[in-house]
Amino acid sequence: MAPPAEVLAVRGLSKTFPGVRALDDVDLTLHAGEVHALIGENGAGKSTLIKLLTGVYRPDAGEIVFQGRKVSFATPLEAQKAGISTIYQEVNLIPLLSVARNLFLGREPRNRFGVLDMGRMNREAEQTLSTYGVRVDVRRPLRTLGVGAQQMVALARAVATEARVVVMDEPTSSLEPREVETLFSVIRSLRDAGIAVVYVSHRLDELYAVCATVTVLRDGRRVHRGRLADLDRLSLVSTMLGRDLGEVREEGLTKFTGDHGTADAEPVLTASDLTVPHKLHGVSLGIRPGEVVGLGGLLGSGRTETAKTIAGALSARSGGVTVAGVPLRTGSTPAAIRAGISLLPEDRKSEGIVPGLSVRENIALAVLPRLSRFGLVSEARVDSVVDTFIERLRIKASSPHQKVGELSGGNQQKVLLARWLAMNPKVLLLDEPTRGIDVGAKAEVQKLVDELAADGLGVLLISSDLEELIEGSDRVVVLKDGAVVGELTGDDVTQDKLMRTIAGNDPARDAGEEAAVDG
Amino acid sequence: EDDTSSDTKSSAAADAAQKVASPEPGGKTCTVDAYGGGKSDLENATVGFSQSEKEANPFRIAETQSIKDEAKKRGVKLLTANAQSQFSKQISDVQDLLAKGADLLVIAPLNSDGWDPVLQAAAAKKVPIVTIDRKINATACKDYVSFIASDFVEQGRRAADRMIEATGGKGEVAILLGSAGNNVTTERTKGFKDRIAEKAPDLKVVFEQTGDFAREKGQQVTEQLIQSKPGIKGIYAENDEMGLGAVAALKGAGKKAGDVEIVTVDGTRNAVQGIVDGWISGVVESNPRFGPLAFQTLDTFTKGESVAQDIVIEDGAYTPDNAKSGIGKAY
Amino acid sequence: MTTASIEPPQDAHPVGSARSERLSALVQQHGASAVLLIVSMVASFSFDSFATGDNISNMATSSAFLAIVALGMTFVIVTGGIDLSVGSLFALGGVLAAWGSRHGTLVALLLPLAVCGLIGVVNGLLVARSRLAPFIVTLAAMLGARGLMLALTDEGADTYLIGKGSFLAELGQGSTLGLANPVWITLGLFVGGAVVLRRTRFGQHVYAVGGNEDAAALMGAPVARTKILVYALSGLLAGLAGALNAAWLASGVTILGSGMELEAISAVVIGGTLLTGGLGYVSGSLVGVLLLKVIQNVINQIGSLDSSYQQVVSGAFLAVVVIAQTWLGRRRQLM
Amino acid sequence: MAEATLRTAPLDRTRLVQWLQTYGVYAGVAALLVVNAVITPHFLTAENFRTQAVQVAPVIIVALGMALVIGTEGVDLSVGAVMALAASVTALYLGYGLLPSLLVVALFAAGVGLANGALVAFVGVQPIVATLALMVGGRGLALVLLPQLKDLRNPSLASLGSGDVLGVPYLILIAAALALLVAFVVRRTTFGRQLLAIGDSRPAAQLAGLPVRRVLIIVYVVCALLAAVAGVLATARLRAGDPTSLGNLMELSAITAVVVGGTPLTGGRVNIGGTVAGAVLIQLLTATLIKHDLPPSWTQIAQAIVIVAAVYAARGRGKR
Ligand SMILES: Nc1ncnc2c1ncn2[C@@H]1O[C@H](COP(=O)(O)OP(=O)(O)OP(=O)(O)O)[C@@H](O)[C@H]1O
Ligand SMILES: Nc1ncnc2c1ncn2[C@@H]1O[C@H](COP(=O)(O)OP(=O)(O)OP(=O)(O)O)[C@@H](O)[C@H]1O
Ligand SMILES: [Mg+2]
Ligand SMILES: [Mg+2]
Repeated sequence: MAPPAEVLAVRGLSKTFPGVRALDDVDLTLHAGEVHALIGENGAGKSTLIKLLTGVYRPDAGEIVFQGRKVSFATPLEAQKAGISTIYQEVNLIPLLSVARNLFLGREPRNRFGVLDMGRMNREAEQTLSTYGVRVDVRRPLRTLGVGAQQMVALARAVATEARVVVMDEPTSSLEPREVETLFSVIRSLRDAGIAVVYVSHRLDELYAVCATVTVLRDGRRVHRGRLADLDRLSLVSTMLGRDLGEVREEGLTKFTGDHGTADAEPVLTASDLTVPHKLHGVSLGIRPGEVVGLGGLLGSGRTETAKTIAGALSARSGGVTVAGVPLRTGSTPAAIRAGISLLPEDRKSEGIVPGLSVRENIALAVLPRLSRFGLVSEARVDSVVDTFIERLRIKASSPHQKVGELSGGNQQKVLLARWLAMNPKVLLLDEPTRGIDVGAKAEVQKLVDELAADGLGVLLISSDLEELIEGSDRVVVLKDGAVVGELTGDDVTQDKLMRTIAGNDPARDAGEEAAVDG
Repeated sequence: EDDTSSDTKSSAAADAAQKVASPEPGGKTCTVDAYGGGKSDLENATVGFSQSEKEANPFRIAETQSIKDEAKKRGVKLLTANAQSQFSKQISDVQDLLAKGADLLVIAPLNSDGWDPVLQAAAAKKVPIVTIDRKINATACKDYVSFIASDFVEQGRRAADRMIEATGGKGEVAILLGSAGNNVTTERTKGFKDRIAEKAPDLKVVFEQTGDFAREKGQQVTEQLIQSKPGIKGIYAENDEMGLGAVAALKGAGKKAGDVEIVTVDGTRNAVQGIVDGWISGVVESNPRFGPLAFQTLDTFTKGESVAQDIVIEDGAYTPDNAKSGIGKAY
Repeated sequence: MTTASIEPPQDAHPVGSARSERLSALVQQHGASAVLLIVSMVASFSFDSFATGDNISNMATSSAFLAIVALGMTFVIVTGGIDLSVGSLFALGGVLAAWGSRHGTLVALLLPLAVCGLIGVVNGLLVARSRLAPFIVTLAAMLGARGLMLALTDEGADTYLIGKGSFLAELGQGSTLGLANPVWITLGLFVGGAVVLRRTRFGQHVYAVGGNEDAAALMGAPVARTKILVYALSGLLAGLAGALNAAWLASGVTILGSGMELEAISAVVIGGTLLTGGLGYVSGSLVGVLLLKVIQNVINQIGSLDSSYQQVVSGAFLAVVVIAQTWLGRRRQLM
Repeated sequence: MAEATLRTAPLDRTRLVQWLQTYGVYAGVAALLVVNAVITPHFLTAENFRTQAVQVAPVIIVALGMALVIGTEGVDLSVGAVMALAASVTALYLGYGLLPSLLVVALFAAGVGLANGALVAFVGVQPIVATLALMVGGRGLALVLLPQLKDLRNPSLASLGSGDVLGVPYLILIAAALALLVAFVVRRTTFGRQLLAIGDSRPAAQLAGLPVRRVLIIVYVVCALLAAVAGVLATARLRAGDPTSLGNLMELSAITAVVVGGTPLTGGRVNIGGTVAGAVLIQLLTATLIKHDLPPSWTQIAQAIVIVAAVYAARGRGKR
C-alpha cells in the first residue's frame, strides 16, 4: 500500500527567545489522515512549534513545506486561509462577542451589500454547534458559556474551515469526559476525511486513544519520532523526561500514595449550607486534618465556586465556614487567609501568578506582612523563606529574580504552592492543581500534596482528571448543579462509582445526602 | 462694616464708570427702523447676557457684576450664561438665552469670528444684540446693533508709548503674550509692535512667549527670560496677571524694583498697587464696567432713537503719577 | 428551600443567568437612554422653555459636532484604545476647511479629511506597529495637531472665513425638512457607523481586538490593520466634525476643541461602552452626547448658577452617571 | 564562527533595547544638557539650573503620585484640580496660620483622594472616568471656595516658596526628599510590593489575600496629597492663591513625565528615577524652546516629537 501523501513537512525549525532556545532544529512530517501526537514536558517547545507553523512567530531557521510548496505565513490568518487551522492552547476566543460571531469571526456570511447576514450566521452556528453536543443560544456572549462549551466552540471553529491540517494544542485540558468523547469522534472523522491532525496533550490515555504517530520534544529538540503503538506508556514518559526507564517505572506515574488515616479527628474546616445565587445551593462539607477530600463533578457543577466561596473570594448569601471550630467572616479573602485557608486558583495565568513580578516576590506576596516590621520588608527574612521553598519544591528558575511569567506551567504552579505553604495554612484548597502540567511536574505536585496531608494539612482537591481524584482522595464529595449529590468514602472511591454519581444516577445515594440538598 | 465697604466700592465704581471716547459726532449710527423690528420698552424686556469666561479674574468679575448691578438698578429681568472659555458652549449659551425668551442680548464674545448661527437666530427673532469688550466680525446695524469696547490695538499702542517713555526708547524688550488664538492677544501685540517700530526703532522686541494670561505662567516664562536675556530692559505683559507674575519672577531673581520696566494692560487693583510699589511702570486701563453704557445703549435703541454702531470707550492709564490717587477706581 | 424554587436542574443556571444577562445587557445599552428620558422629562416639567421646538433643534445642532467626534471615539474605545487628539484635530479640521474654502468646496472638504485622517493613521501606526500606549501617542498627537493649527494661523492670529452663500456654508448652516444639515449628516453617519460596527467584518474585528487582542490575532483577525483603521477613522471624523463646524460658524475658529476629547470620552462611556474595550454601542454614544448637552442646557435653564457651581454640578452629575453605569455593568459582570 | 556571531548579534540588540528602556530618559536629559550648553547663552550657570529645578519641582511631586497610581494600572486626571483646590484652601485658611491651613488642605486633598479611590476600588469605575469627574468638579469647588486669585502676604508661606538652605531652595529639597521617600516605599515596603502586584494582576492579588481596596484607596489619597503639596508649593512661590489657572493641564504633564520615564501605563512597574528624569526632560525641552523664543506652534510640535521619540525608545520588546 502506498503511503498517504505528505501534507506538511517541517525541516530544521529553530526559534530563540531572549535567553531561551525554545526550538532547536526540529523536524516534523505529517501525512493525510494521520493523527500525530506532539508531546513533551512543559516548556519543551510544543506551542512554539505550533506558533511557528501558523505564522504567529517567525522561525530563526528552517523551512516549512505545506502541500509540496515552501511556505512562510506572516499571520495566523494566512495559515488559516492556506488550510492549517489551529486550536491554540488556552481558550482563545473573544469572551464578549456572541457565540455565533466567535464561530464565524473572519469568515462571516455576508449578503450582497457586504453586510453580515446575521440570520444565516445564527442559524448555521446553532446547527454546527449542535453536532458537537452544544445546545446554546448562539446570540449570547461567549463568556456566559462554561469553559468546556467554549472549548467546543473553538473546536467547531477550527474544523469548520476548509483545513488540510488541524492543530490542537491541549484541547482537552478543560473538557469533561463526555466532551472528550465528542472531540475524539470529531478527530476520527477528520482522519477519515484525509485531514492530518496534530494533537498535543499531557494526558497519556488520550494520546493512546486517538493518535497513531508521535513526536517527542525535549528542551526544544526532537528526541523521538515513530508509531505510538511501538511505545508503552512508561517508555513514552521516560523518553519525554529523558530519564532511565527503570527509574520511571519504579516511581510509577501517579505519585499519590492513597489513604491518610484520619477517620475520627475533628474537622479542621467545615462549610455548611453555602448558597450563592445561581451557583451554589446549600453545599456542605467537612475536611479533617491530614485528609484529602476530593470534589468531583462536571464542568460548571460548582466546584470552583465552592472553593472560592470557602476562600472568601465569592460572598455567600447564606451558610457559613468554620476553621478549627471558629466561625469565619465570609466574603473576605484576607479573613480566610488569616484563618488558615489557602486557595490555589483554577486559572493559574490570570488569577494565580503575578506575571511581571519575580519568583521571589510571587512566593513572598501573601506572607509579606509577616516578614515585615512597620510595613518595611525584611529582605533577609524574605530571602530565607524563598530559598527554603525553592529548594523544597524544587522550583526550576534561572534565579529567584526571574519573572514568573517566563516559567513553565509546572513551575508556576509550584511557585503558587510555595506562596501558600509559606503562610503555614491549615487547609489547602487545590482547584485543578495539575491542569496543563506535564507528567513529571504532575507527579511532583501530587507527591507534595501527599506529603502535606501527611503533615496534618486538610486538603480539598478539585480535579477533572478522575484518575487523579480517585487516587489522591480519601473521600470524594460530588457536586451537580451547585448542590452536593453524593459522597464516596473508603472502598467506594472507584472510577466507576464516581462516574455514576457524577452522572447523577447513583443508586447508592442515601437519604442523608438528599436531606442535605434540600436543607 | 460690610455696608461701608460695598458703599466705597460702588462709589469708586461710579468714579470709574466708562466714558465714551468715540464716536465723534457723524460716526455711523443705528436705529430700530434700520435694524428691523419694532420699538419696545427696556423696562419690561428680558435681557440675556452671555459671559465668555469664568468669573474668576478681576476683569470678568467686574464686568458681570456691572451688568447685573445695572439690570437691578433699572429693574430689568436678566438671564445669564457663562461659556467657561469654550466657544462652542457660548454659541449654545446664546441660543439657549434666545430660546428662554431673551428680548435683547448683551454678549461678551470669546472670539470675534464664528457668530453666524447666533446672528441668524437672533435676526429671525429680531433680537437686538450689543456686544461688549470684544468685537464680532459682522455687519453692524444688520447683524448686531452696536459694539461697546476698548480698542485693543490702541491699548497696545499706548502700552508701547509708556514703554518707550520708561525705557527711553532704547534697549531690548520682551512681550508676555496672552493665550494663542485670542483676538485680544493679536490686537494688543499688533498695536504695541507697530507703535514701537514707528516711534522707537532702537527698542527691539527680542522675546515673545505666551503666558496664557495667567500669573504662574507669566512668572515661569519671565524666569526663563531673565536667565537667557539678562540685559532685558522692559517687559510688556498683555494683561495684569502675567505682569504680576513677571514681578514675582524678578523678585525671586533678586532684582530690584525698577530694574526692568514692566508695562501691563487691564487696571486691576493689584497691578496699580504694583505701580505704587515701584515694580510696574505703567498700566493701560481696560475698563470692564460695561453695565451702564450697555443698558443705556439698549434703552436708547429700543425707544427708537439712534445709537452709535461703534462705541469705543475711553480707557484711562495708571502711571507712577496717578497710581496712588487712582487706585480706588481700579478693579 | 432553594431547590424548590429552581427549574429543572439541567438548564437552571444557564437559563436563569441568560435572562438576567439579557436584562442587564439591555440596561447597559439603554441605561443612558433611560437617564436621558428622565432628565428630559423633569426638565420639561420644570422649565417652560425646555421642550420647545427651538430649544430642541438648538440642542440637536450643537450636539451634532461632538456626536461625530464621539462616533469615531467609540470605535477606538471598543478596540480598547483611546484618542486624546480629537479636540485638536477638530480645531485643525475647521481651520483647514476654512482655509481650503478659498480654493473651492472640494478642497475645503477633502483637505481636513486628508490631513486629520493622516494624523489618525500615524496614531494608528504608532499604536499598532510600534506598540506604544494609545494614551501617550494620541496625547502627543494632540500637541502636534494643535501646533500645526497654530502654525497655519500665524499663532492663532488669523481666522479664515468661509464665504457666505458658498456650498460649504449652505452645508453647515442650511436645513432640510426642518432639521439642520449637520444633524442629518450626523444621523447618517451614526446609522452608517452602527452598520459598520455591528454588521461588517471590520466591525467584528473591532470588537474582537478589544475583547481579546491575542485571541483575535490567533483567530486570524488583522489586529494591526484594524487598529490603524480605527484611529484613522477617529481622526477622519474629528476632522469632518471640525470642517462641518467651521461651515456652520462660517469661519475657522482657532480656539475650539480644547477639552473636547474628554467630553467625547465621557459621552462614549456614559453611552455604555466599556473603556477596557470589546463592548460598546454607537447608539449609546449618541445618547451620551445628548445627555451631556441636555445637562448643560438644564444648567443654563436654571440660569442663576455661578460659573463655578456649574462646574461642580457637571462633575457631580458625571460621577452619578458613571456610578450608575458601573453598577449596572457590574451586575452584568457577576452574572 | 558564523554560529557565534549569529548568536551574539540578537543578544546585543536586546541588550541595547534594554539599555534604552532603562536609561533612555537619562540619555535624553544628557543630550539636551549638552545641546543647550552649546547653543544657549547663559545656560551653564547655577542660577539657570536653580530656575529649572524650581520650576520642575511641582511637576515632579505630582508625577510621583501619578507614578504610583499608574503602577496600579490607573490614572489620575484630578491632580490639577487638587492643586487648584490646595491653592484655594491655603488662601482661605492662611489667616489661621500656615500650619492650620496646611492641615485643612491635607483634609480636602485626602477627601478628593478618598472619593477617587472609592470610585475605583469599591464602585469599580474606570480610573480615567472616575478622576475625570473629580477633575471637573474639583476645580469648580476650588472656584466656589475662592472665586478669584488672591494675593497672599504670609511671611512663612513666602519663605516656603523662595527660601533656601545653603543656596538650595526648599522646593528642590522637598521634591528630592519626596522622590527618595516614594522610591523607598516602592522598593522596600509591603505596601510598595502590594501596589505593584495589584497593578500587574488584580485578580491574582485579590486571591492572594492582598488588601486590594485599601491599597488602591491609599494610592489615590497619596496621589492627591502629593498634588496638594505641589499646589501649596506653587502657591507659595507665586505668593497668591490662583484657583483658575494653577495646575491647568498638570495631569497631562505628570502622565507624560511618568510614561517618558519608562513606567508603562499597563501597571505593575514603577520607575521613580525615570519619572524624575522624565519631568526634567520635558522641563529642559520647554526651557530650550522658550529661551530660543520659538513660537507656541513650534513648542507644541517639538513636544509631540520628543514624547513619541522617548516613549518609542523605552517601549517594551515587540513579539517577534
Ligand atoms: N513569547 C515568548 N517569549 C519568551 N519566551 C517564550 C515565549 N514563548 C515561549 N517561550 C519559552 O519557550 C519555551 C517553550 O515554550 P512552549 O510554550 O512552546 O512550551 P510547551 O511545550 O507548549 O509547554 P506547555 O506544555 O507548558 O504548554 C519555554 O521555555 C517558554 O518559556
Ligand atoms: N455548559 C455550560 N453551559 C452554560 N453555562 C455553563 C456551562 N458550564 C459552566 N457554566 C457556567 O459557568 C459557571 C462556572 O462554572 P465552573 O466551570 O467554574 O464550574 P466548576 O464546577 O468549577 O467546573 P470546572 O472547575 O471544572 O471548570 C457555572 O456556574 C455556570 O453558570
Ligand atoms: Mg504549550
Ligand atoms: Mg472550576
